[in-house]
Amino acid sequence: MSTPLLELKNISKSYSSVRVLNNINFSVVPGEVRALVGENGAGKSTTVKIIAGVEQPDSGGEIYYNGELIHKMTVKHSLELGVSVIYQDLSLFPNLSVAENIVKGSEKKFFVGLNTYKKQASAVLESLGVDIDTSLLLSELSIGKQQLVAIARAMYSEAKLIIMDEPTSTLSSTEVELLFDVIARLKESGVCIIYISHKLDEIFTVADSITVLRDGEHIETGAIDTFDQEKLIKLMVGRELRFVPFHGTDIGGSGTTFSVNNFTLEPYFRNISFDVREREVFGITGLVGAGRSELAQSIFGIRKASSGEIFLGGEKISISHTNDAIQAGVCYLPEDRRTQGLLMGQTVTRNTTSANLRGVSNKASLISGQKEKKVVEEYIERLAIKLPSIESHIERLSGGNQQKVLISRWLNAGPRVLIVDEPTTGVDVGTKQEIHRLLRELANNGVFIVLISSDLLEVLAVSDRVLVMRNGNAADLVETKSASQESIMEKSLLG
Amino acid sequence: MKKVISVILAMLLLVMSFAACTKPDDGKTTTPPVTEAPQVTEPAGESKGTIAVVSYVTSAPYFAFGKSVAIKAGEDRGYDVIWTGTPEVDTPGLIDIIDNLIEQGVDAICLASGDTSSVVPSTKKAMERGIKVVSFDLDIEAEGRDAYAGLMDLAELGIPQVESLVASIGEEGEYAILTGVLTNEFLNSRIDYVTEYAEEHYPGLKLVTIEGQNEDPDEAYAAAQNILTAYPEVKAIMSNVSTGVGPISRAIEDAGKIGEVYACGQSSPNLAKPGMASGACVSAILWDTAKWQEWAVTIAANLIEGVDMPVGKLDIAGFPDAERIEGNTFYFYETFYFTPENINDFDF
Amino acid sequence: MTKLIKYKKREMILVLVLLLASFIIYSISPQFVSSVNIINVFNNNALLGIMSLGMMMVIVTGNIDVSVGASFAVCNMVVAAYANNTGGKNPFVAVLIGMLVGAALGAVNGIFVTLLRIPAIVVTLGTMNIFRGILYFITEGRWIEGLTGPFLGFANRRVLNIPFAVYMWIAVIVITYILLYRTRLGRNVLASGGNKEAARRAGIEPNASTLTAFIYLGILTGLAASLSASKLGIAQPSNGLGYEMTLIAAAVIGGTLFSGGTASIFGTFLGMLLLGIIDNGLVLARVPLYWQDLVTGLIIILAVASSAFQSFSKVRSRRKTIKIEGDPACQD
Amino acid sequence: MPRLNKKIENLGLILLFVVLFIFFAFSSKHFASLTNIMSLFAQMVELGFLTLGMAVSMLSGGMDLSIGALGSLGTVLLAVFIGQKGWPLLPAILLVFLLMLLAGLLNGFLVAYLKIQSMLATLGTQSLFTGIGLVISKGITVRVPEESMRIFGRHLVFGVIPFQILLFIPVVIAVGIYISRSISGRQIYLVGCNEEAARFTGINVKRTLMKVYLLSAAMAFFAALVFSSRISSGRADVLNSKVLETVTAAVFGGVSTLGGVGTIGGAVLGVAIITIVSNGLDMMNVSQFLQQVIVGSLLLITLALRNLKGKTSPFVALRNKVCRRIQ
Repeated sequence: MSTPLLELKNISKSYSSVRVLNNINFSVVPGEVRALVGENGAGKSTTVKIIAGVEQPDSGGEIYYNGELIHKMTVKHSLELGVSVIYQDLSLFPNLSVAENIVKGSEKKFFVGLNTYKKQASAVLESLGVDIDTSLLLSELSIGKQQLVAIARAMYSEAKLIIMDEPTSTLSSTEVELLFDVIARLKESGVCIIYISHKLDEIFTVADSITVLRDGEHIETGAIDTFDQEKLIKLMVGRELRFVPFHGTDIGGSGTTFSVNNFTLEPYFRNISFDVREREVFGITGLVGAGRSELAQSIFGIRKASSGEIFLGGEKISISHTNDAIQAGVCYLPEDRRTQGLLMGQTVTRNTTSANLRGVSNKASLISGQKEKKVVEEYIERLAIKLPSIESHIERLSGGNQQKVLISRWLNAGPRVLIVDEPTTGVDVGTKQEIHRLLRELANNGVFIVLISSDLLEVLAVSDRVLVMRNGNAADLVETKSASQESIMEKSLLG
Repeated sequence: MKKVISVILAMLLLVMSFAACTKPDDGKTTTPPVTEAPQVTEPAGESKGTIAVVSYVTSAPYFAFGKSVAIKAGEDRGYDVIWTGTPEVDTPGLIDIIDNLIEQGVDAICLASGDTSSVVPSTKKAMERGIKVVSFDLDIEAEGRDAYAGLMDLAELGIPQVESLVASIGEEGEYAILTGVLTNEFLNSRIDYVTEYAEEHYPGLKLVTIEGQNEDPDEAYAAAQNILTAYPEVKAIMSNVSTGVGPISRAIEDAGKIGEVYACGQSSPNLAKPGMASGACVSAILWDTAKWQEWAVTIAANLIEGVDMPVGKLDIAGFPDAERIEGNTFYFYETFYFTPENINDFDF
Repeated sequence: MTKLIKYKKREMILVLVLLLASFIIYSISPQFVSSVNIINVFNNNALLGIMSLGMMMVIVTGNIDVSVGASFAVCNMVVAAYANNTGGKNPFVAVLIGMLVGAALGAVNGIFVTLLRIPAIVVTLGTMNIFRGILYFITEGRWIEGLTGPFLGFANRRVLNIPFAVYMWIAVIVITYILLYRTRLGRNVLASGGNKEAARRAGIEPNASTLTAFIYLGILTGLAASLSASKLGIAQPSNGLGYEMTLIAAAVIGGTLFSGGTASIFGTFLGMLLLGIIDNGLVLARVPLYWQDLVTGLIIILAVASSAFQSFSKVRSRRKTIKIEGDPACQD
Repeated sequence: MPRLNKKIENLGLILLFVVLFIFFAFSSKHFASLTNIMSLFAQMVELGFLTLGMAVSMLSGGMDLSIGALGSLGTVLLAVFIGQKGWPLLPAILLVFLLMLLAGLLNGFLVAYLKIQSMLATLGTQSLFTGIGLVISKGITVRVPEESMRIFGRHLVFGVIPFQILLFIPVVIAVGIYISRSISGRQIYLVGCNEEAARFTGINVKRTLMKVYLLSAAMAFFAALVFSSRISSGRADVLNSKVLETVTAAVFGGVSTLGGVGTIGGAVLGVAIITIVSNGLDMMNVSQFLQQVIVGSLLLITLALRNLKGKTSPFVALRNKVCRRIQ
């Protein structure tokens, strides 16, 4: 066994009394592809940040690189040692050119040769088999292409250890194939890769060994063949848990529907029509860029669809601004929680009541503190939100609790239609279950639910019918009882 | 709790910094060789009262030069002198300072205001409290002051400027005026007198334009250059403020128009020296701004002491041709005509 | 060519506005296009032009400096005092001293912003009063005049009929271009302005970029102040009043965004030129004195409104996610 | 916990005000006289009205630099209508109020509909409003006869209390309730915090920003009303020098320049502290130049201390960094 490239010895980490990592020990050797798996909140991101030097472990933790003890792993130090991280949010520079993004962080000279960068960047992209014009601004690329730029950046820095955090979340399957060849090539040249992903099938195709983390503790590390999917999920979740299907019963009860007729907004989507029956959760899925969020935003009034009507319970409603939508009872939980949903720097109370201020104000239309307090406490209890106090700032809460606050914001607005866009990204499994149960409960109480999600397992388990979108067109409408994950994926790719 | 402690901490720091600055400053940081006159002077004997000298822009050299002279004049008469005013043009600030002086119960306020009427309500309040109000530099409305310590009649003040223009370019030709802040009434009224007097006495002189600069030498330089290009035949640029001639002369020198175009009008002697040396300026006028403040303090002291100052010729030490005109107006008629020959025996 | 048009749309609109304004002025007074006047316009805006590039660097890091007028006055007086005492013998040393003092004042701002983590506009609001107050207190409003020797007027010495100050402006434009586009330091400033968290993860210390930007603005202010003292032979403590607003206007009209990350040297140059042409044009076009402020205001609004139309399509959301380091919320 | 936090912060400011009051009362015998206290509060009114307007525009994430120039324009218009044209008080005041709201609409249009950065748009309109004032008044201070506008700035109710304080207090309460309790007031906070998220939660951002700049124009009107009566005249640039002072006062009172954080009560306390400092220092005859230095350092000290809560103090962080480098 060659000396381990990186060894973590009893690494712990806690943030103001919340213990996030509890005495992690594992090591990786050059030329190995190690999958790091675990649910959200299991401590994967923190481990990555400690290896990359962005965070420091609590005292007592030791990091060995090529066998020697690293006293203080700072960001600069880890970059010099050849650690390169592809973060989930890509952490690139939208205002710089592609060439610069690839080179950033590992330039040697003080003076910068933009054209030498261009040449080097194009060379790396060629070796990746990707052709992107390196003089373009990064913000002009699609998210998928940006992901490839992040990968090229890691390769350019001749990293010995590359950590990939959810690298395929925005890639098409052809691009995923490409990534796997690159990983294979890197492996042969002795580069060690730590691969983090939720997609178990990917892990079994690319990883040599797996380390499982759960609730901040190291559970088990072993070669790939000592695992199968069943055992892995059991280790990850620690209890028998499969997506409990929440399919509805006697759908279409009194026949009233929420229907959308040939909605069009070039270049995002064109003549999309669907209707949601009573007590039904209607799913919409498809790859990134299929136009799902843009469709939802035009229904909700953020964007102006060029044509199409909306009918709710039979009568036509016209929405030109988000306020009209909310008055008519149409609510939308946005996809990008950080910039479109959360009101950072404001209290949990203000985030909860922001959509229905009239509801918490007294006769003189002045907001009354007690009413707000009552409303917030009601939802904290109903959705079991864990938070220090209702007056604390929203950014102090964990991802799952933040999402629950946003959901309670829309419940407080008395929705007749609730469109949720990727409701469970970055949310721990427990909260995911609760959100699914809540959606089904709302549907049963007469709220028309539209679930937009690219997580096929979730779409299959929760929605009754699924509209598959591809490049802005309605590819197919599928009954979830009879469909399987493979058939839906196939439709969203080939159409 | 930590919050409240931090606020108290802030106050302690604050108190210490006040204490440091109210004591006559000992061992301050490097003080250049400027005569360090502390604000409030305590003459040996019992002081006869306090005279405040307030000006509307204390950072302008026009007023700053007069500070030590005004304080000394007050001391000689046995008064404490408070020399203050707003650093930059700030009318609300100026009025607050006047109100605070009233509350302090000063005996007299000598005031140079930016315009004739904005301070009148405050000065009337002072007069009701028995405080003597003497306006200087720009006279304010008569009901708002006990006396105007002036140099000469405003109309006549325009005359030396025109004389300086005629001395530079003769009785024909185009000339431009470069003035200061546009809302300063002392400047605006003087421009009117200049143009009236010029039309009356020298019809050959033609005013082509009036341009503004906010007492910023760079802006004055640029304005002068623009005038030179916009009006190729202009013969002279008359400065309506004491800081204008310096930059105007530089502009004329750099445009290579020495001898063709002349800087003239108001200027403090030191600023005119380079221009006179290079020939860009052959005549400038001004008055002794420091002496003007001394004149105001003298009048104020006389008013406090009830010295009788009949209409007509007055004999006041240091002011040979002082005179009182009806309407509580006092002039001391001392203007200077600077020429390349006599410029060097002035230094302010 | 298409990339240039698409990418530099804002600057194109600015050029159009400039040409329009020039044409109007030209039609009223033909001397506007005379070589003398054009050189005058450049010469009179060279000092502010030099400083506007420094202000652009500060705004790129997502900060603002309103104490630049006060720093200008301090450097102006210090340089003039030195030149006065040494008879203006060595202008080079005088300019160096000006730049050092400017750098020191810039460093003070930079340290306060990075260390105390207070918004830059508030820090510089405080230092503006402190610098100006101390300068007034020490100089008590006295000015320094009658500078002599080689120091006097070297800023106006003309080579090929172009004043030295204009060459300095061009030199600073080139230096800023190299600094921003050709050195790692400049790229890091742009990077940390664009995505602060990503910059930290790439080993770039965002605070270092902020400090660099403030010191660079300080150096340029010192340079401009020394040129002013040499050009006029006078220095007074109430110099530089209101400079900060003009500099911010020039940089932002040119396309530098307050949210940081985007900057345009050519745009800032055009912004300054536009403001310069307005001042010059008002005199040449014989606009009566009292109408000048009104015309200036209208032109600024028109220039800004037209470039706002151009970026109407992009919904520019101000990403103001307040990130608290090492907080459980950032775990997901 | 911004509300609780803001309560402590405002308490701290009140405490600071009281301590300053006591300090000045001891250090100068004229300070504590009834007339000076009344004149102290009267002096707060103009800066107070302008700071209310500035605080509201800062809460919405912008900064209305044209508020001073608009106020000056207001004094010119009042002086022209009442002084030169001799209109009776009420119609003149109403007309000027409407004209200034029109100016506020222009600011709102530039920022909300054309999406121009607030600081830059109001920089343009500042020079525009001053220009309009100059054209109307030809640069001369327009006189108003002594008696006609006496009530707003120079009238002592019961011979003691300046009328403008009785005008200022209700306006502060009204704006305070509007901002902290009313629906559109809450929407101003949310827009200032994150414009995009506010749009997603159903707030009409354009209409909210229009309200902000109308309110700011209304505050400029009140300042113009009081000040033109106090100087019984109007001048095109008389209040322009106050703009940066209002930002200092608002920031001192806890209003953040990033938007979404701060209270009206805090901003008014900021004004009170800045006014008492300048009044008190005047009483102690401290040079105006030094007063500028003191206000500047007071701002930095308070902001630095306010930032220290919770986080390790920067000086400690610096020390650690240095030690790490030495090892």
